[in-house]
Amino acid sequence: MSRNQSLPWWVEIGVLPVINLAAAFIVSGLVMAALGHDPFEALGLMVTGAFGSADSLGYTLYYTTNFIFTGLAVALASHAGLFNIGAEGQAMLGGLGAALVGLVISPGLPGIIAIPLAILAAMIFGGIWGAIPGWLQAYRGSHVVITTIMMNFLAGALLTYLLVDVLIAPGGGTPESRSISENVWLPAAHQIAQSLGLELAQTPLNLSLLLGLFCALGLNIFLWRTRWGFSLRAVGLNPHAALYAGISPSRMTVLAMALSGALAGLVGANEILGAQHRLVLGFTGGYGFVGIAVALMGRNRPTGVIIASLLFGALYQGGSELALDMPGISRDLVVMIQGLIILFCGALENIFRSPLARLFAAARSTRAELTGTAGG
Amino acid sequence: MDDFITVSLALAAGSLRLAIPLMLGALGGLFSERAGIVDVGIEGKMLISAFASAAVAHATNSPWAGLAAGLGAGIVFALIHGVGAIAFRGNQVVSGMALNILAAGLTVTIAAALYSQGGRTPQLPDAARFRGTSFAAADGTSQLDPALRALFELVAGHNILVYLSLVLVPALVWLVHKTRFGLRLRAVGENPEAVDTAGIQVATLRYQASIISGLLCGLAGTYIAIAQSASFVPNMTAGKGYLALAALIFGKWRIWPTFFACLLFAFADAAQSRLQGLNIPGIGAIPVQFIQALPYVLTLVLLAGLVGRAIPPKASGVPYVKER
Amino acid sequence: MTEPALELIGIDKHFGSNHANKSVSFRVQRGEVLGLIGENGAGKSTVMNMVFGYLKADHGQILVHGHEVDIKVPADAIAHGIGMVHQHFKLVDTFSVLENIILGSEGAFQLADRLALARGELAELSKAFGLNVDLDALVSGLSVGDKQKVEILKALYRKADILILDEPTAVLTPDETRHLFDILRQWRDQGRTVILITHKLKEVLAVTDRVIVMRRGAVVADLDTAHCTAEGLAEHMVGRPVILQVSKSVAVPGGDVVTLEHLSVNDSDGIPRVRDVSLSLRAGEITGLAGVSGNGQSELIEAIAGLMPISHGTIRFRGQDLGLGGSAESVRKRREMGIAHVPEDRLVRGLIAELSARDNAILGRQNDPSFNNRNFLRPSAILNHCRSLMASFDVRPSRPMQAGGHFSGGNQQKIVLGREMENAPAFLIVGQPTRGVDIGAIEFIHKRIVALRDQGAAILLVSAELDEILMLSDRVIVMSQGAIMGDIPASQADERQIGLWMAGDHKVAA
Amino acid sequence: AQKGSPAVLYDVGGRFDASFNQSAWDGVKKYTSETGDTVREFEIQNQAEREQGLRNLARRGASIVIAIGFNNATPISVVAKEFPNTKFTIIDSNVDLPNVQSVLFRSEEGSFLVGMLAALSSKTNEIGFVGGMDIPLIRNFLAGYTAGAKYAVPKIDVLSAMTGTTAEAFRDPVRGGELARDQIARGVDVIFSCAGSTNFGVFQAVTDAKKLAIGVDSNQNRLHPGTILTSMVKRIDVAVYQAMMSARDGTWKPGARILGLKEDGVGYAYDEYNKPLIPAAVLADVNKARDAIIAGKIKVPEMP
Ligand SMILES: Nc1ncnc2c1ncn2[C@@H]1O[C@H](COP(=O)(O)OP(=O)(O)OP(=O)(O)O)[C@@H](O)[C@H]1O
Ligand SMILES: Nc1ncnc2c1ncn2[C@@H]1O[C@H](COP(=O)(O)OP(=O)(O)OP(=O)(O)O)[C@@H](O)[C@H]1O
Ligand SMILES: [Mg+2]
Ligand SMILES: [Mg+2]
Repeated sequence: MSRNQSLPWWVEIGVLPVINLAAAFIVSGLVMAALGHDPFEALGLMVTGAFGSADSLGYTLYYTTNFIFTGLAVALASHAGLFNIGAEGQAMLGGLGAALVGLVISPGLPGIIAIPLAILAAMIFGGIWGAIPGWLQAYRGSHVVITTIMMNFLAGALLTYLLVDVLIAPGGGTPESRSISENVWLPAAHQIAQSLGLELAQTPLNLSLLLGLFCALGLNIFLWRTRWGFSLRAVGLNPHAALYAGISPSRMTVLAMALSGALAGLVGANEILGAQHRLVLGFTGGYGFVGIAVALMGRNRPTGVIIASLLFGALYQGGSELALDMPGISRDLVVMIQGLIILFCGALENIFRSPLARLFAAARSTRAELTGTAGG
Repeated sequence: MDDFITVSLALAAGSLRLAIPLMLGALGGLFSERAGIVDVGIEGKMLISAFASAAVAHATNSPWAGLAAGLGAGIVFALIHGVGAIAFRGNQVVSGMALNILAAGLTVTIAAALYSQGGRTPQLPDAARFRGTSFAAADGTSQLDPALRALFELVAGHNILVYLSLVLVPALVWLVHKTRFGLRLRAVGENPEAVDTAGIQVATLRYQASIISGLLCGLAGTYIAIAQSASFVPNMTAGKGYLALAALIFGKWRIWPTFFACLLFAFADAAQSRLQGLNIPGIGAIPVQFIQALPYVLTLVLLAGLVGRAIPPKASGVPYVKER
Repeated sequence: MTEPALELIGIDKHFGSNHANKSVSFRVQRGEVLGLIGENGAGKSTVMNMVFGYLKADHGQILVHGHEVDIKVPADAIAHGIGMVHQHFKLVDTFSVLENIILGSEGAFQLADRLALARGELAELSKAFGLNVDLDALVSGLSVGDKQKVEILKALYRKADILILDEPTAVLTPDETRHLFDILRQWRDQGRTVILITHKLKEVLAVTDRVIVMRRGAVVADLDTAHCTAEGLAEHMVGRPVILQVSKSVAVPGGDVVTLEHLSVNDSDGIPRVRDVSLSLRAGEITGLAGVSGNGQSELIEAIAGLMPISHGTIRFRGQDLGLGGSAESVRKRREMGIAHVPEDRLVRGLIAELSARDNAILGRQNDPSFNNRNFLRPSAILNHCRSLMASFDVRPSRPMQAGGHFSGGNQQKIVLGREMENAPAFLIVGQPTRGVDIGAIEFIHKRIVALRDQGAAILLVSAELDEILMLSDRVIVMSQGAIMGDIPASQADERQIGLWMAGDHKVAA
Repeated sequence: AQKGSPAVLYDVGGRFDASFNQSAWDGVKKYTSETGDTVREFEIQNQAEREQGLRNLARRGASIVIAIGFNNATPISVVAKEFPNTKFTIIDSNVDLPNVQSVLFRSEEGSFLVGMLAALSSKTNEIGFVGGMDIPLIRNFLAGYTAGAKYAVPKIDVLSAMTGTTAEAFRDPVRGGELARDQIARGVDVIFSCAGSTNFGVFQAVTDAKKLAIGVDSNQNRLHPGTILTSMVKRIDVAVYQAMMSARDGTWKPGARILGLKEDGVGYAYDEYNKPLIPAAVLADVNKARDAIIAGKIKVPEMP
């Protein structure tokens, strides 16, 4: 099928996704109209809400950052043939790691040491939370889908316990820790802009975005330019052949899950070090689950993940502005739109492929005929 | 001793009640995956059915109409997944996730528009639900020995959907293992080429499996909304679809083991709530969160210790493409 | 009676830009065995798949007993009495033999009665045709030969009137092949029609009445078998004269490279597969390991390659004990020592179908410093390596970025062979080097193996083709039930004696 | 919503949660119907939206921004500093800034009274408690409830269970129902449920078993007449209404407002739905205790 329906590359990556996206928005618009809302007004509000001002762009990019981390995490694991549903839990642990550094170790350290330390802790904590199911899969045969789901629940329980009984701010009535020391706060975008003499709206967007882009680049290099990545992909594609090539599928499984967990753990850096500045319940906000969709829509490629993250970041932010400005539209409608987008761009992406391919084939053959007769 | 019996019986009844939706969802997933279509969308199918059944039961005041709507909604969602996976050869995991997210948004949006109760449906009157007999409430039985009452509760106290589901399990085993359809179903999930060259339509078979999956997940959602509860509440499946998927894998894609995996999960869950507030002499009160984590720890330990490698149906997740 | 059983008129098929069948037309009569031959990729399977409804033709007509038929899906073909044994097994691994056979013709909705009925019919069939397979065995546990028998039984059970067999003998023993041909003759004599696709010209000459030769998608010859010779057929196929015999000089064996001492191997279920094998392999010599498939040859080479753990005994390479094996570590160590391995099944182990030829060209050598400096791969070095490999092994198309799975079987095999041989290994294990490969490619592959021997490598050759073993080896070893039955210089080998050893009859020390 | 109108930011669960958000919404309704003003409302979905929503509302020139729920404490302390000229009111937490008014409720006091009601209505001397999550806010209810029950019937047993450890805990009616059934099977005949929309499951199970339940935050009595013994109401509606009105007429003042029984900020609901369930003598007992608490003669513990 794919061979019969080859499309020019620019259609493949430029036109087809746009058509699919449009289809999702049309269906959403129909639902909206049926519910008595003006879909064009809503779309306009969403777009300006996501990109219309420096302020909204800041939020969009801030959400994007989270999705980049979880999307990369899921993508990395799936290159090793593993379906990591546990990014949510790994992110929670990452936040815990970062917060512990910020609460316990870092006071007194210079930021230049404290920040990397906290980021490292986020990666290590998340990595361990990923490596456990990885190990169970590799050496005990426990299916990683189940174990990562279980690890999500365990992470939730652990975090609640810690926040209620151990880390809770002294005298506080809210399950959140006291502020982490300021030397581990990641510089926010508006602060960086300020130091450059620019004025930017205050948003939670922070240095983590760069970290995310850096991770995407790093993952790209790792997967396609290193022997580790080569081995990891070999295991994911064909474990028998990998073993034949002297690559240990078990070890690669653990490694992939550990790295995947570490990436997911970086949500903790964005949220705890960059935005919340304290450990709070629920800071992962479902980003781990959306990361699955992000990775799949991004075709498990780092660049694809970045683009999909931006799309989802815009939806999150635009959706929240929409909910604020159009009474009667709630966030749930935006969730529905997300679902439709994933459906049309991911699962039903081939709906418009065949008609398009036919179009191009027809165009090509007429061109061939023309040149053919000219030549003959 | 008497007390112990009472508690055990009540625990068994609770486990059964909690196991039913898991089991139906897991069996729904089983049909889909045995046919070669990965089913991450159990949660979504359950949720949309929960909403449809509650809304229709409310409108018609009939639980049976609600059931029909629930099943219908399950089938519609299953077919969206089916069309994506079978006709358009899309990524099945993406499709499943899309269903979950779509259901979460769609149900609340429609419910909010229809009822203005924050995405809930109105409370159902008793006549519009599937109800069991509560022996704790029945006047004649209040004098009864508590153990006896608990026994009644366990054996006869459930609503009709529970019994229906329990009958369904052996019926499905028969369907999968003793019939032509079952043979073909199992074959198409392992090697669709074998089915195709044997003169059977792969797509038709897979659509049939999708519909059964939709029916079962629909039944699960209906049970949650109008038997176990009395209204739809946003996101009321609360992750049961994922747990069902876990049970399905735990049960290695086989019906009875999956059924027992669901019972185990449900038992751990039911036991968990009874253990809260437990005091261990010398250690003191166990934090609630640790007890709540118990079912999950238990699953991990069992998986790591007892259950061997789970091998999914070979063709699941791979679209069937003849010309490569 | 004069109407042909099957007639194809102007069948055309494109796969994308690949013109796989170019207006193919031919007829097959009732009571005829037709041979269909041609190089890899000539379009034989494609045209037959269209007759069976497994693929859909772009143009053309199919006539069955003189009537034009519209075959859209295999069900239509089956309804017209057409049966097909496919080149690649279409079996459900998790099913029993019986379940596989009745799939699609179960009769009633409930299985039980039908299964009992089928069991009876099949018992008769296997008796009549001498195809013995345990009906209750799981297909996953069967040897390839047995799987092939199941496929044949499947077709027989459906009582096909026109039977298409696509390379059915590739995995059968000579004896089984002879037996299959008896069956085919029986069928012909009953007035049925058989179309046989094969690469083995000997078979074509032995059993067919007429031969169709295809090249590059078109029919190039339609011949009476009685007037054919092997050389003539080969020339029709390839379009040039082919040397069917390997020309090789007499071996000049050097010292022992690999020694096995009392080697035993159990499979993962603990069942002994290799029993107490002692053997030494010498430099500059090709040792051919013959045997009916499933008699421990696979396990033996997997153990030597380090993929399977040994349960007993030792493996030494140049005197050094290689240890237990069975881990990625052990495989890597062996590769670094200069042991190369062409696995029996190229798509299970040898290649990663989804990776490009370029990546496949370094599979197993990903740690080699010439392809990476410490951690980072060197793309240009790898690409150059792949290009030169493709050139020296005549891989077609020579497109490094094409996915491994998109090459034809013969070319996949050349990629694997090239990768393993090109590094001048001291010891090469090579399993089924020419399975499913056309004669042009076979000729090439054989030459390369001999060339490697002449460079002084020790070579262990495992093949299900006795002809290949006899032609290529300097020394022949025969295995049966995990043990070595005989060991004899190839020059003294006699086919009958080897057949007895393969059947496990005598143990004769050489 | 024009400039200068008040704004409300609801917590997760939304304004129709039949619980504390809805109570706030009741206050909004009252305000709009009395003044004809519009009110800008925002329901949040995740942590980040708190700060963002508050900032947005303030930026759009709200006369006063009211945040419902303790989770907004930190976001409000950030945003209030950015908008020193905007008035902020936070419900259920204390933020000490010159432009923030904090409204706190003595939930334990109201819970004490419903605890008494539960104990005095129980025939089995076993009463139950279902909480959403094991967090201080919920423990606060449990503490008052237990103390009240023991005060009324010293030998009473209180069984307690928490629903879960994630945000789902507050919207899992199925598990709520199961917890209730379990407690009933163990002999409990009155259950106080403090778990957001999980309450619906609890109430249904209790209704099915013909036992008694106690609602929370809003007056939930009418949800299941005959089953809901009473509701422990927090007058968030009053607090919200007053904050808006005072902002409108210029009498709004920053600082902490602690609303207990004395201020009529908490209490138990008594209306036509539950009148038949509470005998006069019991009512008298409870009211006596209420006066004693107001007078400071009974000290209600804040934590178990
Ligand atoms: N499923 C397919 N998708 C795309 N192209 C195909 C497919 N099957 C075959 N082809 C193309 O059609 C040509 C004919 O292939 P076919 O399998 O019919 O060859 P063959 O004669 O059977 O060769 P062999 O002897 O190796 O079996 C091949 O060269 C290949 O390019
Ligand atoms: N999906 C595909 N996309 C592009 N080319 C393909 C694809 N599949 C097969 N081919 C081409 O088809 C040919 C191989 O087809 P096929 O696998 O049927 O080989 P074959 O000649 O029949 O080999 P074998 O003897 O091993 O069956 C090659 O030329 C390969 O390049
Ligand atoms: Mg072929
Ligand atoms: Mg072929």
